[in-house]
Amino acid sequence: MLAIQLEAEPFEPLQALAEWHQLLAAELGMLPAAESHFVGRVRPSGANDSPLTALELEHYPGMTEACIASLAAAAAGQHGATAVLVRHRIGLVLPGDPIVLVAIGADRRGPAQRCCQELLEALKHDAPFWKREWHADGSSAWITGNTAL
Amino acid sequence: MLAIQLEAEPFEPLQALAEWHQLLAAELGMLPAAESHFVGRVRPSGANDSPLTALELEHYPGMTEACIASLAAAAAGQHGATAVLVRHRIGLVLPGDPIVLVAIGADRRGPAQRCCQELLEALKHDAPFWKREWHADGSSAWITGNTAL
Amino acid sequence: MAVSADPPSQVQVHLFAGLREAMGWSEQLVELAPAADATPHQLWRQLGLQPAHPPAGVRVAINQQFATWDASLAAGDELAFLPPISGG
Amino acid sequence: MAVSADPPSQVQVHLFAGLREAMGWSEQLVELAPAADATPHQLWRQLGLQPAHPPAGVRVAINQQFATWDASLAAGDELAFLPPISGG
Repeated sequence: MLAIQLEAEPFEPLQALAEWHQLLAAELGMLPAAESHFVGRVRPSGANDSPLTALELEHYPGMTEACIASLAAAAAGQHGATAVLVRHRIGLVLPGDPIVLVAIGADRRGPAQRCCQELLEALKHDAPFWKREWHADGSSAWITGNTAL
Repeated sequence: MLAIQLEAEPFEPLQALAEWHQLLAAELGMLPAAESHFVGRVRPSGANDSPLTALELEHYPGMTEACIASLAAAAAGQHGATAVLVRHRIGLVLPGDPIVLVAIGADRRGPAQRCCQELLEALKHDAPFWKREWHADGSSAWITGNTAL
Repeated sequence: MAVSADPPSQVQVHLFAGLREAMGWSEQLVELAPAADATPHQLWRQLGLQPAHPPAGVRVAINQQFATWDASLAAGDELAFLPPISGG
Repeated sequence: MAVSADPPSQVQVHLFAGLREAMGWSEQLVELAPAADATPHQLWRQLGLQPAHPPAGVRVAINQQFATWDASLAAGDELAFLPPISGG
């Protein structure tokens, strides 16, 4: 069961998880024995420690969604996970605001955790998103790599 | 920042996370850039695939709480995590009900995920909890090991 | 002539992020040179994208699927040049 | 005599889970044999806990801290025998 959504506006991860739980309970009759979640938020400062006013997330409409769906299906299949939730911001995201939520439901803790971790890395490296840091002086810079693990 | 609680009654993990977020926002001024959560729930069937009516969790009052606090502090220190939340059920827990919630806040995804994973394993192996499976015919059996990873 | 009635062999090209900004455009309909064996690499040069040799981190998508630099392009394809990805 | 006025050397012993049920008690005040070098191992035997040689998975806590089977017990200590743990 894959639930994937790009969010053009701020979203609340716990609210998203609550909706996902309702969906899971309706589809599976019961929540999975093991759930692993990850929430990523915008840091207050950028690549060179300068304060950020916002992070901008550009994507490739159509391809990004399809790519996330295929990465999610592959990760779920590989680890035997029952359910995958991905919510990912696009557009201007403020410091402290959530960028990404990944949640995995599985029957055991190992697969849930490994699937969550691997899908997050896959999203970072193989889903077409681009980040731009905006600074207080109006300048901006595209990020050409991921933050350190 | 450690927040640890044994729960004698059913608890809602998302509600617990929401309270933790309020605490974090008040103490740190901002939520951490990376958060990793794990939720474990009672499976509908037990060790030999027979349906469970409940799982009973016994603990060692005083030692269990102190032990969790020390495991949490050690894991946070080792991974440089900012915040740790542990909620763990005691008493009779029904199938589908949450047993354990672990949440870690950190500045990077790697430490958050590794800390969450390791603390969960530490709780399973080194915090004094004992599980007993109750069956429909009124019989019960103490579990003498952990479920497979 | 019959040949001139053929639909033109066009490819829709998309640029993103830093590449889009550096070049000053985000999409273009590009005519494939007749009888040329069009590839993303060849189109990168034809469009004068910079630097002349595509940097290692830049990837290519054809019809919204990752593809190789020497894949064959067909009329109607959607081609995208993707600067280094940083999601999540 | 002065010696008889000394407080008795007692240790509070706790059992849990399967061990508690097998033995039929959960806590006991145990008198340490005078001049004996009391250890958890020695108390396990003194209390007739079964099996006579403690199984590998059983752990020991003194004053709510994990301890070894040959640690020294002092008067007033709280000793617990912990069957195999299964938390989380």
